Order: sequence, then structure tokens, then C-alpha cells
Amino acid sequence: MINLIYLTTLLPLLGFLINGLFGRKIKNEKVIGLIGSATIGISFLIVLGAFIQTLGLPIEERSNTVNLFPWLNVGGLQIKFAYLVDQLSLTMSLIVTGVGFLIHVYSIGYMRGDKGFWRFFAYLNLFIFAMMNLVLGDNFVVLFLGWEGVGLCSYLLIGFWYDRKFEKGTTSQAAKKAFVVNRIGDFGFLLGMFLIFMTFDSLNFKEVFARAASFPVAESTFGLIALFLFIGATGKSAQIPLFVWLPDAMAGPTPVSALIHAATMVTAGVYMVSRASIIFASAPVIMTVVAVVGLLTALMAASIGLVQNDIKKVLAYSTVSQLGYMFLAAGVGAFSASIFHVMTHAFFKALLFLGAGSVIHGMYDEQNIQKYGGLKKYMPKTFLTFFIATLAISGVPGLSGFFSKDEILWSAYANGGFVFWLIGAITAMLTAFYMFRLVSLTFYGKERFDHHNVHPHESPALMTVPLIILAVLSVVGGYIGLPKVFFGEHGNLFEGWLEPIYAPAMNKLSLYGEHTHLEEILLMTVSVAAALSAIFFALHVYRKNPQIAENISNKFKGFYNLLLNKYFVDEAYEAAVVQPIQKGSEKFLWKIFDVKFIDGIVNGVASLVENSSGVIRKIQTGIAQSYALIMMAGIALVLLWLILSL
Amino acid sequence: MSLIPMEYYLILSAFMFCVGVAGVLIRRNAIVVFMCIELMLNSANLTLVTFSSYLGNSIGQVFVFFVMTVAAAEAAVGLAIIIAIFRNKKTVNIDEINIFKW
Amino acid sequence: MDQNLLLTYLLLTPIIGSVLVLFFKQEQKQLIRWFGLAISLIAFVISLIIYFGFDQTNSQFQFIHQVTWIKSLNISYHVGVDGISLLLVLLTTFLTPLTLLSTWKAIEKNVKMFTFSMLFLEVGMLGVFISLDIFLFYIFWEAMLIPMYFIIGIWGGERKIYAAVKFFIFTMFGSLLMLVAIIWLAVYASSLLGHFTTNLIELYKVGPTIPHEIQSWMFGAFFLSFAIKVPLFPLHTWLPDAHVEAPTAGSVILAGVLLKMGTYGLIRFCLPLFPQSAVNFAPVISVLAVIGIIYGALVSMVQTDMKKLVAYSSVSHLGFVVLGIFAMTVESVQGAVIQMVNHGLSTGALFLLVGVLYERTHHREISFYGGIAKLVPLYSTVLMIAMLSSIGLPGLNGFIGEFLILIGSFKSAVLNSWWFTIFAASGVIFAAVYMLWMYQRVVFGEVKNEELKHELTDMNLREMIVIVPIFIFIIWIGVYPSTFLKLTEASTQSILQQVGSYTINLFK
Amino acid sequence: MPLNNYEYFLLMPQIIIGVGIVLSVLIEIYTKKSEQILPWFSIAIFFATAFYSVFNINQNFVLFGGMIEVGGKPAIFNFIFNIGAALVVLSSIDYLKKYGTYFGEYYILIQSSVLGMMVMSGAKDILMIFMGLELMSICFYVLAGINRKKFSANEASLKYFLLGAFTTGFIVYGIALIYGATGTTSIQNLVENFVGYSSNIIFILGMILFLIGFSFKIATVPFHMWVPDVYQGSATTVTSLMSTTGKAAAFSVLIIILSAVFSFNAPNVFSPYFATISALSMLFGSIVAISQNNLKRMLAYSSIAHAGYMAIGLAAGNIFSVAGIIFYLAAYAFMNIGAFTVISIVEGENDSRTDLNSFAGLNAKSPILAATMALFMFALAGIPPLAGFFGKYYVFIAAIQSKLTWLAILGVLSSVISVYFYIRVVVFMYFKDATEDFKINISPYSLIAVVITALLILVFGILPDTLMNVITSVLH
Repeated sequence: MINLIYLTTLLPLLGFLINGLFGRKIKNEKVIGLIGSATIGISFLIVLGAFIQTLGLPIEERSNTVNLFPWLNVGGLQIKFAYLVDQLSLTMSLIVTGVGFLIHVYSIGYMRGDKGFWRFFAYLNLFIFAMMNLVLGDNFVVLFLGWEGVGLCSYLLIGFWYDRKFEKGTTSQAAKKAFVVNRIGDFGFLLGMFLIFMTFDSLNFKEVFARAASFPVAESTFGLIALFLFIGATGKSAQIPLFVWLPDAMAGPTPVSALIHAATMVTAGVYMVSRASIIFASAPVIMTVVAVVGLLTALMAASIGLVQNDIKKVLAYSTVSQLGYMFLAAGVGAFSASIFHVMTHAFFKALLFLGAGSVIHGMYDEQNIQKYGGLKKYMPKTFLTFFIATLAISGVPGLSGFFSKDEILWSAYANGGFVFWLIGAITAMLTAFYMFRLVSLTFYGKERFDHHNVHPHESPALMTVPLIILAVLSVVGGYIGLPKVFFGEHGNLFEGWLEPIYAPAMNKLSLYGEHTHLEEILLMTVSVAAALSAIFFALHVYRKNPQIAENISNKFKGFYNLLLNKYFVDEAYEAAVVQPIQKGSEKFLWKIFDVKFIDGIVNGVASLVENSSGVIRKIQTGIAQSYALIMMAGIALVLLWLILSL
Repeated sequence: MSLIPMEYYLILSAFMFCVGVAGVLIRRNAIVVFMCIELMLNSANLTLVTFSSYLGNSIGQVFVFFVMTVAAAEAAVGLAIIIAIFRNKKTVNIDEINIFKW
Repeated sequence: MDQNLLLTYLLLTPIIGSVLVLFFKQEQKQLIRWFGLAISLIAFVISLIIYFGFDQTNSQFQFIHQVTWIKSLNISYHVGVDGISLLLVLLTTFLTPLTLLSTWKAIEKNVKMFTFSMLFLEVGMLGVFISLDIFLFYIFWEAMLIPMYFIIGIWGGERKIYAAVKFFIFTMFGSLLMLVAIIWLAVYASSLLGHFTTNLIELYKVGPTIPHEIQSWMFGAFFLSFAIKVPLFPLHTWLPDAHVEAPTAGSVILAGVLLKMGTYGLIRFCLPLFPQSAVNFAPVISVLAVIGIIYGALVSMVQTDMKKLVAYSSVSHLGFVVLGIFAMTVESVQGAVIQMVNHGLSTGALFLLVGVLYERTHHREISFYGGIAKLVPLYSTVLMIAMLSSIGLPGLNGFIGEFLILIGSFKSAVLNSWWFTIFAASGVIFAAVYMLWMYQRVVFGEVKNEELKHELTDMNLREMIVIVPIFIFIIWIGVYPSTFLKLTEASTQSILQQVGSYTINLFK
Repeated sequence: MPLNNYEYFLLMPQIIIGVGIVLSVLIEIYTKKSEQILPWFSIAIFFATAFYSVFNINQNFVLFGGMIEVGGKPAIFNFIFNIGAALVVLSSIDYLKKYGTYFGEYYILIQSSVLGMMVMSGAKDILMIFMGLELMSICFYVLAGINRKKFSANEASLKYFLLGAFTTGFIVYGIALIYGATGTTSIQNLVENFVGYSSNIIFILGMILFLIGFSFKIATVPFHMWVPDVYQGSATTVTSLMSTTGKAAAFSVLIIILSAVFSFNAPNVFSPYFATISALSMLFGSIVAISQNNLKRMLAYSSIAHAGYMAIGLAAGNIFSVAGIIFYLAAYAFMNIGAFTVISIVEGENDSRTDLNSFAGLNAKSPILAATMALFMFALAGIPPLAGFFGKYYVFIAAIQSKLTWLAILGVLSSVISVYFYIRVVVFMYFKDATEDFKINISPYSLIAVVITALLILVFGILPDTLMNVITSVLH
């Protein structure tokens, strides 16, 4: 089954071509939806088969490569178009195809009646094709192919409703912003690849990581490579400097946000960091940078999430914050924990977005949570699944969120230090608070929508079935990674499964200072207690007496505004980077430099010659005598020269 | 050989030549300008004759005959042109003959 | 040497074609158009025959055909092809029929003269790529100016005369300095080898022996002429005018092939003939190239006229090519050659598409359009693909070229600094910005301008026939580039060996 | 030197023309239909001379005791003079009809000026140079003013006469000094001990005056003032004769007088002089031509510039430059005759339409005229596939060979400037539409002349060896 892996990318490509080229003619939405979802479903089965087959193999033989064709061999560069099937890529493929399939099914319901239906499914399939390339790639260039491919699909899907307004501008402006910010990240990634090629003379994962582990390379080169790769990761996974595009990505339809901006694409950065773990491990300084950036992003995004009133915006900032957690885990060396969180996050965040989608669907495209309220009785299934996901994300023990988040907090404390754990716990508390604020404002409390033209209704089965499956996964998902402290060494199956991938990186890192179990249990209880208290406080405030929220926000007016406007980061970028470049190049580069300066010289020379010809021609006065005079002047000069040269 | 050294003749003819050139540059009347050109040619003749006598061979003198015939031909043609101009524009003053300029 | 006449047949077809066109009557427009298309297709077929007969492992010139032309100056009609020139010949013979086909509706005014100029232009272009005698190269280099001048001047836009004259004199200035350098080289060769020669292969041995100080002057003269043609950063102001004023066909051929003659000249003449000064000047030239990349991208970002935007983007793309050439590593030079073809394809496609819009609405300003996605969906997707290939999306052709150039210049021994690549790579960001911004203002959003509703019709069959072959190659180079890379591998190696043997080893 | 009567037979080219002149005078007197006969008669004798001198080009003798040379270099010059004159006569058949009265003398004067040129280019003695020069010049003075009724023609001939005679004064004085310094007027003697003489100040002074006189004739800068007014004033066909064959004759004399430098590579004492006047005339000619609106005057300035390019060959002073100059003269002659003939056709009735916008939209009116004019303009600009380019190419090679690279670069720069006003004519013809629509009646004969010159330029452009081999074989 493993060497059929190329089908998992070929099928989505076929899906894209069929829907893309003949979609308009097929017209029947059922058929298009079927084609779209079937290709992903079959791919999922193939990946599952490969997963099971790899499980059967002994540990050393679990990573094998499927070669397709030689892509680029020029001089020292030998790039083959090949797929690497090992524990890490299989895990990610399972997430991508699994969650992808559910979202495809969901979208059949959600997008019904939309005239661009066929286009939507074509783009979704293209996205899965690109994502699978990214995840299965055997070398950095194929990974980069997938990397930019997903960037393109996110551009297409964010700007899907190209004629709709979105906040100040249009959806296509948001799409452009996403693509450009991603491109800035890719710029860093490209430079990282060049440096890798220069130092290791290859871009193939196996060779690069083997050489990285073996021969001595200066610490600084590793640092630079890691830094460049991390810049690429921040671009793609929306971390501190380049996170501005993710909130705007909510301009796209909700299944898009679920698939791309929650489950798969944004985790590409985390996947890349953990794939190149050996490089990051050999640059401890950059490891701390990754951890700190992850932590700050988590805290900052969570704080913004507190005050957002658009349901999708709240979830978007929550995604940014959870991604911060994953990078925190990677930064402190717990690579398997970060991938574990990727998986659990994929389940409950996709569920939350799809839940939000069905709420919006039911509320006739109304996204402001202040206009919801009391939807519990109108949408029982959606409410139930949404509530489970909220429990999971808040880290309530027993659900998947708790296991992955606790693993991260514990390794943050073990390797990063108490401060890391403290900020992590506070962010967890904030997460719990704003999630339950969202739930209570939406499903509890009095109904704040006007009844005569808004009749909330439950979504059709096609949409609720995926919700239920995801809810089950959110609950069950955590049990494959039980904490060692309670269930002994092999409790954490997930870590065992990924352990061979990170072995070289691990022995480079000095990890796990000796910490007693007691500390772990103590910290775990403290963080859980904090989360639960935040939950009750949120329920208390937003279910019964919302005016408490009002007077808090009035009291801290300035701080509230700061959070509402997202720390004015967008405005800062606009003023500091976009405007100067645009105005500068328009006013100075084009109008002055190009037109006036260079063209000025060119036309200047031409007119100089023109005017001088106008002047010189005046010598021809027309009178024969003056001609004779000038001839005599010429002769006199010649004779003078003759005498002088004697 | 005559007693007068060759240089005297040469200086005389050079001087005559300069007078001719000055006449061409200064006088405004076409006919007078033409006469000055004839003067220049004759000064050249004088030089030729001087060299011929002092060098002892007759090539110079033969040359003078040709120069004189050419000068005559030029005179004929030149005056015809000046008459044609006079018939057209009733003037022979060179300053007024300047349709073509710049 | 096997006297292979194939190349001469390739050259003769358009010559005979252009002469025969003159005998048609002015009114038989359609017949002339079919005839022009047939001639250029025959040329394409011949070039394919040459391609299949070409032995890719041998880096020497093949299909050589040498006939003495001017005995007194020892100038001979000496043509031959190696990997690089064959690739560019194929690009020329591929683009010309498509360009002719794209003008069937656009050009109505004396079609006879137009077809004549296009075929004569093809002769000039092919001649430049296949001639192995510097003098013959110069003849074709200048002869190509006249038809392009007529194309811009007769069928151009409002300021066509200014643009045509500026184009002519700008290029003429550079190439005349090159003439002096060619003569000087030939005179120097006659003092060295004993006989007056302009044969390129012999001059490859003569060039590097020129004393250093004079060699840099010679290199300067050759380089100036090619830099104007490329166009390199400070010498580029003729390009936007020429592109904006030229008819669609003119700007496609101008962008598709004419600009490549500059870069081809750099590879064929500047590097091998004057290796020492090429290596000395490489950093300075690369700085200009990188400035060109960023400057071109920034200025095209703020353009209001679509054609000018694409024109300035050509300045940026060709900045990449020059950087690739002067980084002098195998990857970067091969990347530069493949990028020449990519630029020809993607910018050619973009110009054709702008032409499609211009044919219908006679407007090129971006502000005139908006929200045409609903009106012309097929056109929008086609424009999308062309745009993506131009900004270098992996999977399409642009990426291959840019990636190879950047990776090559990163590890280049001649430049030995990362800053060139870092700034050049930033060009990748700006490329995305200006293209997407243009695409968004033209295609997305609501239809602001009522006129568009009834004027815009989607792409018809003829236009698709023109665009589809270009897209086939765009995807082919993107997915499986080794067919093209293998073609140019041997000749790139030999050029770098020639340069390397006189300077530092370039094969680190 | 063979002294028997075979000698006269060798002088056949000059004899044919001489007898032709006498017969033309007789035709003029006795037959009424001389207007039809005379032009074709003169074309016949021109072609006869041209082909005669080409066919026995290698019978190279000096006759009459070192006075005149036949065959070799003079034969080529004869070819240029006669073919040029024939084309001019061909184009002026219908051109003269517009003046109403028929001037028989026109053809006779052209024949005698050609005779003068042939005498000049074949001269082996300064006396013969002087005789040929004067014969040619006097004929040109009259030809310039052939149309007595128009004042412009009179002005042209007067200016040409006064300044020409003025220069003849200098030439004669120069000759006198040369004679004084060397004792003889035979060029053979001059060539043999040129090195010895070049230290004698009188000789150098005489040579300088002589060269200045001929710089006037080839119209290089300080002595070019007469060219624009005379070329614009006189009839277009006469201008084309003067500017091409006249200039070629003057150059042939310069080549003869300096053959010591060219063929026996004596040190080129006058190279700085020629370099300066060539640089000045190239730049002056190109720059001033830009602001000209009248086409004839523009071509006058362009002929000054071309004299500058040819003077580079004189400055270079090696065997290669002589070949270059001769080729350039031939190419230049045919380009200019062609261009002037087209102007004479477009000029129309009262010779008024010679400004640029009368050429506007010519492509619509008559494509052949526009195409050939464009061809001449590109050839004059020096675009490769045409003869003009090769002329410049040879001359630049000569300059670079004798280390005058700066002059070549200056030549390149001025030809870039000249490209502007040459292609501006093409701009008017092709890119602009006709402003006033006047009918051009194209006479078949002038059209033939235009087509012949266009073909010659193409042939010399694509296969320059046809002419170049003949020239190089003659020079060694």
C-alpha cells in the first residue's frame, strides 16, 4: 500500500481537473460534491492502509521513499519528485485527508445553491493536492512546491466570493494580503533552503539530516538556517510578526476556514519545524526564540480573542493562540507533543469552525455573536458538538485538549522554566474564558435577534454528521497520548510512534532535568483549577448578568480599545511598510526617478543636440562674403598650426 | 641671372595675393570681387615665373599660360552669371543675394 | 565539418516568405495572413527537425554551415547551433506563428507590409541566434531593428513615433559602439593570428589574451550594447514606451524574443570573449541587475496602464536573468537560460491577454476595468494562469528559472556574497504584490464600468488556439524541466569552462 | 612610355567623351529633335566609356610622358563618374520639361564636366589635375545656374562661382609653391621623394594650400559653407551630379597627390589635418542636419557629414583606407543620386515641394518611391544590410588599424545622431498621413534610375566583394 501513496496526490489533482474543467457543465451539485469528496475519501483509505502497513513494519524500516520522476538535476542540484512515507508524514496525511474528507462532506451541505459550487470543490481538491505534496515531500523543493501551492489555494478560497465586501475593503483584498504575507514567509524559507544547499550540498531530507547529525557544522550556520526556516514557518503558521493575514482570512467561506485556517495549512509551519528538528536542535538559541515567539503569540492572540464580537474572528484568534502553543512545544524540544497538539487541535478547531458555520448558516449569514443568544433550543446537535469542542479546547480533563495541552505545559516547565509554564497556564485560562464567553453568548441567555425575519434552524444531516464524528474524535483523540506520570512509560503511544523521527534531535538536546512526578501532578492540578474557574466565571458573567462585562470594559476603556483593534498591528504595518513602499515607488521611483531623471537625461541629450543644431545653423548667414571669411579663418588656423608644429 | 634675389619677387607676389584676398573679403560688388580673384591668380603667376627663372626650367612658364587661359574662361563664365543675376534682381551687391540661409 | 544546410534552410524560409508576400495584392488580406502563418509554421517544423537531430551531449556547435562571404575581410556566412541558441531558436519559431495568428483581427491596415515586417523580423532574430561570425551577428542584430521600428511606428498607439524613434536610436547607440569593439577585436586578431578574422570560434582564443586594460574597454562596449537590449536597470526607459505604443503582436515579439538577444549576447560574447573583465565586473553588473529586479517590481506596482505594468515587470524578470548569467555557476546560468524562455512564454501570454482586452475595449488603464470575472470567466482563469507563471509559482515554469538563478547566485564564487540573493529573492515578494494587485483590480470586485457589460466577450477559439500551446509549455517546463535543461547543459558547461580556465575555478 | 600611335588608342575613354561632346554640339545645331536624341546619346557614350574602362582595367599605362594614367585606379573612378552621370541624365530627361525652354547645353555641359573629372582622376602631373579641375568646376558653375529665369539658381551659381574661383586662387598659389620647392610638377617625382620634400617648409606650405583647395571641393567643415546654399538652389539633378561625382573626383585627386602615403606608406604628415577636418565635418554635418526642414538642404548637410567619414580614410592613410574610400565613394554616389532623384520626382512643378511634410504619407501615394527612399535613407544612415554600412565599416577598420580609434568612435557617435534625421524622413513617409494631397506624376525614366540605384545599393550591400575585389586588385 505504501508505494500507492502517490495516488493520494494524484486523485485530488484529478478531482481538481474534473471539477475545474467540466464543473460548469455538470451543473448537478450532488455529482460535483461526490467527485470532490470521493477523491479525498479514497486517499484517506490509502493513507490508512499505508499507516497500518507501516505499523506492521519493524521500527527501522518504517521510513521508505516512493520515487516518481527526476525533477531538477542541474549541476550539483539533484532533485527527484519523490514522497517520503514515515511516521511523521503519515500522521500529518491522516489528519489532512481525514479532516479534509469530513469538511468536503460538510461543504456539500454548506455551499448548496452557491453558483460557484463547482469552483469551490475544484479549489478544495487542489488544496488537498498541494497539502499532501507538502506533507509527503521527500525533499525541501517538493515541500516548497506544496508550501506555495497551499498559499495559492488559500488565496483562491479566501477570495472565493470575489464580489462581496469584507470589513473595509473586498474579500479579494484580504486574499491578496494573505498571499503576500505568505510570500514574505516563503522568502525566508527560500533563503533557508539555499543555505542548506550551500552547507549540505543537497536538499533531500535524508541526506541533509544525516549530514547535519554527523559532520561538524559551525553553530552559526545552523542558527541562520533555523532562523530562515522559522521565518518561513511564521509566515505560513501566522506567528507574531506575520500573523495579520489569518484574521482577514475569515473572508472566505467557513469550511475553508475550518480546513485551511484551522486544521491543515496553518500547521504546515509546525510540521516543517518538526521535520527539520535536527537543525533546530543544533541551534539552541533559535529554539528559545521559537519558544518565546510561540508563547507571546499565544498570549497576545488569546487576549485579543477576549473582546472579539465576530464568531469566526474569535475562533481565528484562538487558532493563532493554539499555534503559539505548538511552537512553544517545538521550541522547548517537545516535538512529538507539538504534533500531538496539531492533531487534537485539528479535531476540535475544525469542529468549532464547522459548528460556527452551521450557526451562521442557520442565522442567515449573521456573524455577530451579540446578535445571537439562546440558540440552544433551535440547534441542539450543533450546540452539543460545539459544547464538547469548547470543553476540549479549554483543557477540561478527560478530553483530547487536556492531554495535548498539559503535555506542552509540562515540557515547557521541564525545559523552559517556570515563567514559560506560568504564561502558558494564564493563556490556557484566557482560552477557557473566551471560549465559554462565545458559547454562552451564542447558545445561552436571551435571544437577541429579531424574530420576525430570522428563524434559526438546525442544519441538515449532511452538515451535522461530520460534526458528530469530529466531536467523537475530540473526545477520543486524547487517549493515544496519556501522560506518562499516570500511565507509565508506554502510556504515551503517540510519542512512542514518533520517537524514531526525533531520535537524532533528542540526543543533541540536553533535556528533561530531573523533576519529580509530584511537581507534574501539582502543576497539572493548578492549571486545571485555573481553567475551571475561568469557565464558571465566564458562564456566570455572560449567561445571567452581562452588565458585569460592560462595566469591566468601561473601567479599562483604553485597554479594551487596544484589544478590540488588535493592538493596532495592522495599522502599524500599513503605515510602516505598505504606504511608504507604495507612495515612495509611485511618487519617487516612477514619477521622479524614472520619468524625470533617466528619461530626462535621454530627452535632455536629444533636445541639447536639437538646440545646438538650431544655434550652429545660424552660421550660414547666406552672404557669400561671410563664407569666404570663415574659409580664411580656417586657413589662418591651419597655417598657425603649421607654424607652431615646426 | 638677374641681380635681384628671388625672395623679393616672392614677397611681392605674396603681398599681391594678400591684397587680392582682402579685396574679395571686403568689397561688396560682385564684379570687383571677381577682379580681386583675378589679382590672386596673377600673383600666383608671378610666383610661378620667378621660380621658373631661378630654377632654370620652363615648366613654370608653361604653367602660367594654362593659368591665364583658365582665368579667361572663368572670367567669361563669371561675368555671364553676374549679368544673369543683374537681369533678375537689378543688383550686383553680394549682401542682397541671400535667399538661402540657415 | 559536416556542411549541414538545415540552418540555412531555416533562415531562407522566412526570407523567401517575406519576399513572396510582396507579390500579393493588398486586398487579399486573409490569403496573406494564411501565407504568413504557413511560412512561420514551416520554419517551426524545420527547427523541430534540427532539435531532434541535435546531439545534446556534445557541447560543440552543430549543424555548421560555412561559406566565405567577403574574402577581403575574411568574413564568412558561418552559422551553427549549440544547446543555448537552439533553445532560443525554438522559442522564436514557436512564438512567431502564434503572434501572427493573434493579429488576425487586430491588424487591418496594410496587412502585406505587416506580414513582411514580421517575417523579416524573424529572419533577423534567427540570424542573431545562429550566426557564429561576429560580423554576421552584427548584421542581423542591426537588420532586426528596421522591421521592429516599422511595426511600432505604423501600427502603434498615439505616441508611436516618439516610441519608435527612441527605440531605434537607443539600440543603435549601443550597437554602434559594439561595432567599433568588433573591428578593434578583428584588427587585434589580425595582428595576433596573422589574418583578419571575425570567426567567433577563433576569437574565443584571441579574446582572453587581450591586455587587461583594453579588454575592459572592449567588454564595456559589448556589454553596453547588450545591456541596452536586455534592458538593464539604468538603460531601460525605452522599454515601457516601446511596449505601450507597439501593437500587441509587436510587444509580444519584443518581450518574447528581442529582449533575449541582449542576454544571449552576454552569454555568447561577453563571457567567453572577455573572461577576466567579465569576472571583474560581475559584482557591479549584479548590483545593477538586483536594483533592476526591485526597481522594476516597485515601479510596475504603481502603474495605471496594464501594458506598462507588464513592461516594467520584464525589466524585473530580466534583472534575474542577468544576475544568473553573471553569478557564473552552472545552476545560475542554466537557470538564466531557462528563465529567458519562461519570460518569453509568460510575458508573451500576458501581452496577448492584454491585447485580447484591448481589441474589445481599446482601453489599457486598469481603472477602466473591474469585476470582469463574471463577464468573462474563461478569460479570468487564463489570465490567472499566465499571472501565476509570471510570479514564479512552483509547479509552473517561472519557479524553475528563478529558483535555479537564486540558488546558483547564492553559492556563486564570483559574487561570493549572500546579499545579492537576499535582495533578488525579495523581488519574488514584490512580483506577487504587483501582479496580484493588478489582477484583483481588473478581475475581482463589482463591475463599475457599464460599457464593459456589452463590450466584453469571452475568448474565442482563435485566441484560445494562440494561448493553449503557450500554456502547454508553461506547465511542461514547470513539471518536467529536464527536457529543456538537458538541452542546454553541455553548452553551459563549456562556456563556464572557457571562462573558468582564464579566471578562477567556477565549478566549486 | 610607349610613344607610337597605339598610345592614343589607350586613351579611349577620354576620346569617346570628347568626340561625344563635339557630336552633341553638332546635333544641337542641326536637328530640331535634339531634345529626344541628346539625352539618349549622352547616356550611350557614358555607358560606353564606363564599360570600356572597366573591361580593360588592367591595361595600366602612363601616357604622354608622365602626364596621364589609364586603367587601374582611374578606370574605377571613370566607372563611378560615367555610371553616375548616366543615371543623372536618365533622371533629368522629364525633369527639365518642367522648365519649358529646352537647354541643349545641359547635356553638353554634363559631358564636359565628366571629361574634366576623368582628366583629373587620371592625372600624373599637377598641370593635368589643374586642367581637369577647372574644366569640371566651370561646367558646374554654369550647370548650377542652368535655369536662368529663377533667381535661386542664379544665386547658387554666383555663390559657387565666387567661392570656387577664390579657392582656385589658393590652389594655383599652392601649386606654384610646390613647383618652387620640387622643381617639377610631375607627381611621379613627388611620390618618389615625398619623404625628402616633407622637411622643406615651402613644399609643406604649398601642399597645405593645395589640400585646403581640395577640402573646399569635397566640402569638409571649415570650407563647406557653399554646399547647403548651392545644393538647395540649383536643380535637383545637377545637385545629385555635383554632390556625388564632383566629390569623387576631388577625392581621387587627394588620393593621387598623397599616393606616397597610401601606397608606399610614407609617414602621413597631414594626418592631424585630415583628422580634424573629418571630425569637425562629421559632427557639424550630423548636428545641423537635424534642424533642417528642407530635404535638399538636409541632404547637403548629410553630404558634409559623409565627406567627414571619407576623410577618416585620408587621416588613416594606409592601403586599406584607399580601398575603403573608393568603395565609400561608389556607395555614397549611388545612394545620393537615388535620393536626389526621388526628391526630383516628388518636387513637382515649381520645385517647391522639397520640405518634409510634402513627403508625408508618401507610402500611400506611391509605395515604390517610399520603399526606395526608405532604402536610401537607411543606407545613408549606415544600417548593415546596405552598401552605406560597408563603406563606413571599411573606413572604420582603416582608422582603427592606424590607431585612430577616437576618430572611429566619433564617427560612430555622429552616425547615431545622423540616424535621427534619416529615419525622420521615413517617419514622415510611413507613419504620418498626407497633409495636402497633390498628385505625383512619376516619369518612367526617373523611376528606372531610382530602381537601378536601389538595386546597386542592395547588391553592394549584400555582396560587397563584387566591387571590393576589383578595387583591391587594382591597388596592389
